[in-house]
Amino acid sequence: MNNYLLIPSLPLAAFLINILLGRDFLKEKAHWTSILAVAGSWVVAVMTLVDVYGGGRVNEDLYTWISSGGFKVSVGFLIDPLTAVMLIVVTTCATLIHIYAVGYMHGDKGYYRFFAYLSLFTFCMLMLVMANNFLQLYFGWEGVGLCSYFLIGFWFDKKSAADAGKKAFIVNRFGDFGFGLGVIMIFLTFGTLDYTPVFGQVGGFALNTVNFLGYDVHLMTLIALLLFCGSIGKSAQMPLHVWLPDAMEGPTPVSALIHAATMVTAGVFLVARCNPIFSLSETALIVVALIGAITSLFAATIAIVQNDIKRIIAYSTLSHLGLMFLACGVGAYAAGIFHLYTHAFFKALLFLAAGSVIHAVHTNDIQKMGGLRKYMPVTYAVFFLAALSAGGVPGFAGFFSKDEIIWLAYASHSPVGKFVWIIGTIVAFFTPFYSFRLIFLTFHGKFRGTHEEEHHLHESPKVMTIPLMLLAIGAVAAGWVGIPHLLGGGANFAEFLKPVVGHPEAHGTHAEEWAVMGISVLIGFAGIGLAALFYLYRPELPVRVGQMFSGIYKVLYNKYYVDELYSFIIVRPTIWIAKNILIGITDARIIEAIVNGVPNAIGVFSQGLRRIQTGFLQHYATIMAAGVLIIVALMLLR
Amino acid sequence: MMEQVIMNNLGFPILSALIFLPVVGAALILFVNRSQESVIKWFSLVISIMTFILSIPLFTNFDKTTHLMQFVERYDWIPTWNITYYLGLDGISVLFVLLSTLITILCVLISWNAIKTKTKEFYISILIMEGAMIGVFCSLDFFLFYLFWEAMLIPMYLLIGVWGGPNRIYAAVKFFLYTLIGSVLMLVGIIVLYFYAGNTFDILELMTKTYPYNMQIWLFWAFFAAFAVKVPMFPVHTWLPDAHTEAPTAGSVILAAVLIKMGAYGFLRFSLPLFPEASRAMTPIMLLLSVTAIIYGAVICLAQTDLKRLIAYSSVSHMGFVTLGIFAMNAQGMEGGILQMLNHGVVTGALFLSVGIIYDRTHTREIADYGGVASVMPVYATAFMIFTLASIGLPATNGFIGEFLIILGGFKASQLSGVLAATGIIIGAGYMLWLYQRVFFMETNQKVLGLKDMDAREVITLLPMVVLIFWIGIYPNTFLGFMHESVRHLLERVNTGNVHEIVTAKNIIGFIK
Amino acid sequence: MPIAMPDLRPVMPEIIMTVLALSILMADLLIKRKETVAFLSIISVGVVAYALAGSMGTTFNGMFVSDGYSMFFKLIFILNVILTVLISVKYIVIERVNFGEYYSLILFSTLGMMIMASAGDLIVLYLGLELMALSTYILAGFIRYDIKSNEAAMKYFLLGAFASAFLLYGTSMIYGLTGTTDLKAISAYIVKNGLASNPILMLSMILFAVAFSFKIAAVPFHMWAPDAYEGAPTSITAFMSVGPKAAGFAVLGRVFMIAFGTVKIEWAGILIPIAILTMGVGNIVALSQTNIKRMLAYSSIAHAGYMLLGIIAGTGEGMSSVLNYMLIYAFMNIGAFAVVIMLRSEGFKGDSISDYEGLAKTHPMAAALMLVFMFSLTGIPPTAGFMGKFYVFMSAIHAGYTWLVIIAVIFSAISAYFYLRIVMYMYMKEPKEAVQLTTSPAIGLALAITVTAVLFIGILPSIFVNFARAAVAGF
Amino acid sequence: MVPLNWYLMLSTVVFMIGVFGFLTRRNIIIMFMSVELMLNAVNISLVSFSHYLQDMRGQILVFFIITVAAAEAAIGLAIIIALFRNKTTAHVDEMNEMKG
Repeated sequence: MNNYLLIPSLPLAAFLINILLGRDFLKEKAHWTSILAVAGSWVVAVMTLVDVYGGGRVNEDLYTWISSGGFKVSVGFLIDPLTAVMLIVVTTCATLIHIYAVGYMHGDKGYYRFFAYLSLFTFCMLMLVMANNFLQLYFGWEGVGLCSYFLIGFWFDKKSAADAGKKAFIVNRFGDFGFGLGVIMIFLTFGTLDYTPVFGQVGGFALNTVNFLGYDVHLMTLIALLLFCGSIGKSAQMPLHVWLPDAMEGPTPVSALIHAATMVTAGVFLVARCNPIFSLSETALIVVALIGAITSLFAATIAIVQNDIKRIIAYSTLSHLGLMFLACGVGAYAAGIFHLYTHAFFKALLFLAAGSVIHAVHTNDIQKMGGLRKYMPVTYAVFFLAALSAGGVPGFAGFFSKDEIIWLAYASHSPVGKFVWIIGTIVAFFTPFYSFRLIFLTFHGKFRGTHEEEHHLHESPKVMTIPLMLLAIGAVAAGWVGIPHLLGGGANFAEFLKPVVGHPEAHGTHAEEWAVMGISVLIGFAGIGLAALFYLYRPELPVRVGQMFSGIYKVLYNKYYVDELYSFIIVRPTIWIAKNILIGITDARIIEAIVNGVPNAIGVFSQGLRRIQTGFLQHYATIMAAGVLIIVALMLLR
Repeated sequence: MMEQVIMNNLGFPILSALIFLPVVGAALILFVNRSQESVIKWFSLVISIMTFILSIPLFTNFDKTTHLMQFVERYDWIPTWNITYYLGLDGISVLFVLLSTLITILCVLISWNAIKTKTKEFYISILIMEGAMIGVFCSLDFFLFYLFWEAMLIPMYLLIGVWGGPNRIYAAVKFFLYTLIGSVLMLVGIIVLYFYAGNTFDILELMTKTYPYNMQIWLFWAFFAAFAVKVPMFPVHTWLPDAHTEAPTAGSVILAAVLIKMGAYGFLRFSLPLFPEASRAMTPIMLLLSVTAIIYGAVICLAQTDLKRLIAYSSVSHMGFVTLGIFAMNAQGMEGGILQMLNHGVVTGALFLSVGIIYDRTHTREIADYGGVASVMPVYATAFMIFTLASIGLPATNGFIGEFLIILGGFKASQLSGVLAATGIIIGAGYMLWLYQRVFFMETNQKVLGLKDMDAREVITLLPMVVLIFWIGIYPNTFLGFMHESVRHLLERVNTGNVHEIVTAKNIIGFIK
Repeated sequence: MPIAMPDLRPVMPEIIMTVLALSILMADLLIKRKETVAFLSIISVGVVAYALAGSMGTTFNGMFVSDGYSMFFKLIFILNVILTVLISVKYIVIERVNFGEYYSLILFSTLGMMIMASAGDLIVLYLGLELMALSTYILAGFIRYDIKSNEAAMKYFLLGAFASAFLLYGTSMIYGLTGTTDLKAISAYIVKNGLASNPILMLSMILFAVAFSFKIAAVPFHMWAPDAYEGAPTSITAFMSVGPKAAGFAVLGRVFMIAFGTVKIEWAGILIPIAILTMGVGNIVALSQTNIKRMLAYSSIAHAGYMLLGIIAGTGEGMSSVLNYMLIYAFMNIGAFAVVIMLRSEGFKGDSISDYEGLAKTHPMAAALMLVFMFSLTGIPPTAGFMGKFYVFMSAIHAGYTWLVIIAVIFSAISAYFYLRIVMYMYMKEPKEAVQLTTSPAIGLALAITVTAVLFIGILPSIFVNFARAAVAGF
Repeated sequence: MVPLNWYLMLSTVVFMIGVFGFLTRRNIIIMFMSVELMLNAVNISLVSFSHYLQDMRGQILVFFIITVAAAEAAIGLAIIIALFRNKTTAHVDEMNEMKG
C-alpha cells in the first residue's frame, strides 16, 4: 500500500508530459502517455482495494501545505473503503474512456490537449477522493471543475461550447461559495481541517448553536448545509443544475467521464464523506433528501421530451444524482455510494454508446436518427443493456442500487422518508420511459436523416467498441457485489463501507420490502411498455399527448425556464448595475465628478481670480489699499 | 534608545547596493549616446539582472525565526533633524524587495521592442523606479521612507505620460496629483509624530511610543489618505483604471505589481503599529471599504470593454481582499493579505505583461477586437489561462492561498465581510472567464489572424510568473514562513493599548456584525 | 568733543561693495567688451564675500548689525548676483541692451539688500530698501524700447513708491510711540511700557507688514509682481524673484522678531491670513497661466507664502527654515529662469509655455534640467525644494500651526499641477517647431551650479540647515 | 503751542489725500505727485514727533526721505520718459499690456 502515491502522480505526470511535449512531439501519439498512466493508476487502485479489503488504511500527510497562525493544513491522503471504492470507480471508468477517446477524438487538432486535460482531470479527481482534509478536497473539487471547464469548452471556437464551459465554472462557483464558507466554519469550530480529528470531535458539538450573520443557528446544520451547497453545484442539483445539460457541448467521452461517472458524483461523495456531520443535523438531511428527490423528478420529467441524445442522458444523470442524494438524505449513504458506483458504469456506457451514435450520424438530434440498430449492432446492444440497467430491470446493476435506495427511503426514520419514496417510485417510472424512448427513436424504426447521411452510417472502430463492451459488463454485473439479503445476497457493498458511513436502520418487514421492490419494478416495466407503445407501435400518440398538454409540454421542453429565470434575475441585472449604476453613476457621476470636478472648479476659480489682475495700476493700488483696510478691520474686530 | 535589530552581516551593504545599483546604472545610461539603443537596452537588462542576483541573499539568508529587522544598515544622514540613513527588512517587507527586483527585469524585457521613442529616458526611468521602490520597502527612517515614496512619483509620472496611450497626459497628471495629495497629508502626520515622539524619525523607535487616542485617530486618517490612494481603496480608486489603461506595459506592470502594494504595505508598516487603538477602532470602516472595493471592482469588471481597464478594476477588487486581510487583524488575514499582495503583484503583473505582448501585435485594447486568439497563439493562450486561473483563485495557484486565508481571517473578524468577500470570488470567475472567452475563444477575429505566437524573449518574460504562481500555490510555506514572526509581533503590537470605540465605529460595527 | 571713529569692520563689505560698484560704473566707460564687466562684477562680489568673513559685529550705535543672520542673507544676495550675471551675459546681447550699467545697477541693488539685511535701525532699513528698489526699478525697465519692460518698470515703480510711503508712515508711528527707530530699543520700550495691545503699535505693525509683504510679493500686495516679472528682462526677473524677496524676508524677520518679538501673537494674526492668501492665490492663479515668466511669478508668490509660515512660527527654527528655504529657492528659481533664458533667441520670445512642447526631444539636456527645477519647485524629493518645504513645515508644526501646514501642503500639491504642466509639455508633447537654444559657457556654469545645488541639498541638506541654524543662533 | 495731535491730523489728512490721489488720478505724473504728498505727510509727522520728543532721529529721517524722494523723482521721470517714447501717453489706463 506504500505505492498509493502513484495513483494520482501517474496521471499528473502524463498531464505534464502531454501539455509540454504534446504539441510539438507527441502529437497523435499523445494518448499513449495518458492511457498508460491511467491504466497504471487503475492497477495500483485495484491493489489498494485489495489491501483495504484486507483492513489496510492509510492516513498520511505528505507535507504542510499552508500554515498561518493557528491554521495549518497539509497535503495528505486518506485511504479507507470509501476512498477505495471511489478509486476503483474513477480509474476504471477513466481507463476505458481514455481508450474509447482514442477512436472518438481521432484526427482532432487538439488531440494532445484533450488527453492532457483528461489526465489532469483524473489527477484532480483522484486528489479529491484521496484527500484527508477539507482543503485538499477543495483543491480536487476546484481542479475537476477546471478540467470540466476546459473540456466542455474543448471546441472553444464554438461560442456555445465556450459559453457552456464558462457557465459550468461560474455556476459551480456559486456552490463552492457555500462550500468554502463551510470549510471555514469547520476550521473555526474544530481548529483543524483534517477529517479524522474533525469527525472525531463532531459529537461534542452536536447541540451547539452559533451566531451566523446575526441569526442563531444550529452549528452542525449550518456546516452541513454550507458543505451541501458545494454538492449542489458540483452534482448539478436544483437550483444549480443548469450547467450540466449545457455541458454536453463537450466531446462525448468527457460527458461520460466527467458529467456522468465521476466528477458530478463528487457531491454525493462529499456528503457521504461528511456523514458524521450530516447525521447530526436532521434539518440538513431533510434538505438533502428533498433536493435530491425534487431534482430527480424534475430532471426526469424534462428528459422525456428532449430531443438531443446527450441532453436526455444528461437529464437522466441529474435524475440519478438526485436519487443518490435522496439516499444520503435518508441516511443511506452506502446506498447512495452504491448507486454512484453502478451509475458510473451504466451512465458512462450510455454516453459512450451515444457518442458512438453521434460519431456515425454527426448529429445529436434523435429525431434525425432511427433504425440504427442494423448499422451499429454492438452499439445498439450495449445501449440496450445500459438502458435496462438504468431503468432498474431486475438483475442488472442499476436495479440493485436503486432498489436499495427506494427501500431504505421507505424504511427510514426520516420525516420525509415516505414522501421521497413516492417520488423515487415515480422517477422509477420515468427513467425506463425516457431511456427506452431514446432507444426506440434512435435504433428502431426507419432512419430519418438524408440518404447521403445514411450512406455513411457505420459501426464505430474497435478501439471504441471494446471499451463499450467492457463497460457493458460493468453495467450488467457491477451491482452483483451488493445483492441485498432479501434476494439471498450478502449486501457486501454496504458492509464494506460500513466502517466509514455506518449503516442505516431500516424499519420494515420482509413483506414490505418485497412490496416496495415489486412496485418499483412493475412501474419500471410500465415505463418501458409505455415507451414501446408510444415510440414503437403508435408513434402518433406522443404527438397527440404533446398537443393535448401543450402547456406542460412547452414548459418541460424549455426546462422549466430556469435558464431564462437566472438570466433575468441574476445575470442581466448585475451587468446592468455594473454598466449603468457603478460605471455610469458611482464612478462617473459621483467619484469622477468630484475627482475631476474639484480641479475643474479650481481651474474656473483660477480663471476668475486671474481677472482681478486687470493690468490697471489703479486696481492694483486699490486692492493694496483695500488689503490694508481689511487687515486693520480684522485687527479691530479681534 | 536603540532598538534591537540584526545588523547586516553579509559582508557588503546589501540593501544600499540594491537601491543604488539601479540608480547608478541609470546615471551611467546618461552617458550613452541615445542612438545606441541596443547598448542601452542590454545595459539596463544587465543592471536589472545584477540587482536581482544581488537580492537573492535576502531570500536565502533571511532569518525566519525572528521578527527583528535584518540586514540593517544605519548611518547618520541629517543629524540636524536626527535623520538617519536606516535600512532594514523584516518578514513583511523582504518579499516585496525580491518582487521589485524580479519585476524590473521583466519590465525591461517586455519593453524591448515596444518602446521606440526616448529609449534612453525610458530605461533611466525604469531603473530609478526600481531603486526608489526598493528604498520604500527597506526604509526604517520615516524621512527616508517619505523621500523614496515621493521620489517614485517622478519616474512613474514620466512612464505613464511619455510612453503611454492616447489619453496618457490626463492619466499621468491624475495619478500624480491623487497620490501627491494623499502623501502630503502623511507628511504632516510624520512631522507631528516626530515632535511627539521626541524628535525622531526612527520608525522602530516611534513604534515603541504610545500616542493619545485622539491624535492616533487623526494621524490614522492622515496616513490613510496616503495609503488608501495608493492601494487604491474605494472610493479613491478612479486614478488606477486611467493610469493602468494609459501606461505603457512596463508602467502598468510596475504599477500593478509593486506600486499599489505600497499602500497596503504602509498600513502594515505604519498605520497598524503606530496607531493600534485607532486602527482597531477604525476596523469596521476599513472592512466596509474593503468589501465594497471587492464587490464594486468585480462588478464593474463585468461591464468593461477595455482589456487593461478590466484588469485595472480587477486590481481594485483584489486589493480590497488585501486590505480586508490586513484589517481583519488576525494571523490568517494578515498573512493572507501580505501573501495576496505578492500574489497580486505576480498575477496582475503577469496579466499586464500578457496584455502588453498582444498589444504589441494588435495595438488595440478593445476586447471586441479579439476572439479566437487561442487558435493562433496557443502558447500565449496557455500562459494567459494560467494567469486567469491564478487571478480567480483556483487551488494550486497562488491566488487561492491568499484569498482563502483572507476570507478565513475576514470571516473571523466579521462574518459578513467574509461572506461578502467570498462573493467577490464568484464574480471574479465571471469576469475573468468571460474576458478569456471573448479574447481567446470563439471564432477567430480577422484582426488577430496570422499573429505570431510568443517568441523566446516573451516566454522568458512570463516564465518566472508561471513558476511563482505554482510555487506559491503548491508550497506557500516558503513565502508564508518569512512572515510568521513579523506578523505575530505586529499583532501583539496592534492588540496592546486600550480599546477605544468612537461612536461612528460603533454604529458601523453594529451594521457589519 | 573727540571725534571717535566708528568701528568700520562690520560695514566693510558694504563699503567695498560701494567702491567696487562705483569703479565698475567707471570702468564701463573704458571697457568695450561687456563680458569683462560681467566678469569684473563677479570678481567684485567675490571680494565682498571674502570681506564678509571678518565682518561680525555691530556698529554705528547699533544702527548697523552684521551678524550670522545678515551674513546668510548677504551670501544669498551674492549668490544671486553671481547667478544673475552668469545668465545675463548672453541674454542682454540678444535683448540688445548690452550696457555696462546693467551690472553696476545689479551691484547697487545688491548693496541696498545688504544694507537692509544688516539694518538695526529703521532709518538704515529705509535707506537700504530704497537703494535696492530704485536700482531694481531701472533694471526692470532696462529694455528701453520694449513697451512691456517700460510698463513693468512703471508699475513696479509707482506701486513701490506707494508701498514705501506705508513703510514710512509705519516708521513715523513707531517713532512717535516709542521715540526711537532702533529695533532693539523699540522692543525694550514695548516691554517696558506694556504696549502689547496698543492700537498705534498695531497699526504700525500692519503698515510694516504691508510694506514688507509688498517686497516679498505677498497677497494682496503682490499685484505688481506678475506684471513686473513678465515685463522685466528675464534675467532681471530671476534677480528680482530672489534678491528683493530675500531682502524683504530679511527685514521682515529682523523687524518682527527683534522689534516686535514680544508681541508675536499680534503680528502672527496679521501674517496668517496673508500667508494663506499668498499660497492660495499664488498657486491657484498660476494654474491658468500661459506665459512661463508670469507662471513663475505666481509661483514665486506662492513660495513667499510657504516661507511666511516660517516667520509665523516665530521661533529660531522658523527663521532658520526661512533662511534655508530662501537659499534653496535662489538655486531652483534662478535655475528655472536660466532654462527660460536659454529659449530666448534672436527673433524668438520663448516665454510662452507652449514653446516648451517637445523640448525633451529637441534638447533633452535642457528639458532634464527644467524637469529637476520643476520638481524641486513642486517639492518632490530628492530635490532641494522638498527639503526647504519640509523644514519650514516642520518648524511651523513645532510651533503649533499644524492646521496651517495642512493648508500649505494641499496648496503645494495643487502647485504640482502647473509645474508638471511644464514637464508634460516638454516630455509628453511633440515639438511644433525647432526651438533654438542660446547657450553660453556662463549660463552653462549657472545651470551646473544650480542643478548641483538642488540635487545636493536634496540629498544632503545638513550643511545648509546647520548653516542656517548657526545664522539665527545669535538672534 | 500747537498740540501734537493737530500735526498728526494734518499728516493723516495729507496722507489720505495722497492715497486717494494715487487711487483716482490716471496721469502717471500726478500719481507720482500723490506719492510725494504721502511722503510729505510722513515728513510732517516725523518732524512734529521729533520736535515733541526732543529727538533728532525724526528729522534725520526726514532729510533722508527728501533726498530719496528726489532720487525717486529722477528715476520715476526717466521711466516715464522711456514709456512716453514708446507709447506717447502718460495715462495709466492705456498701460495694460500685461494682465491676468
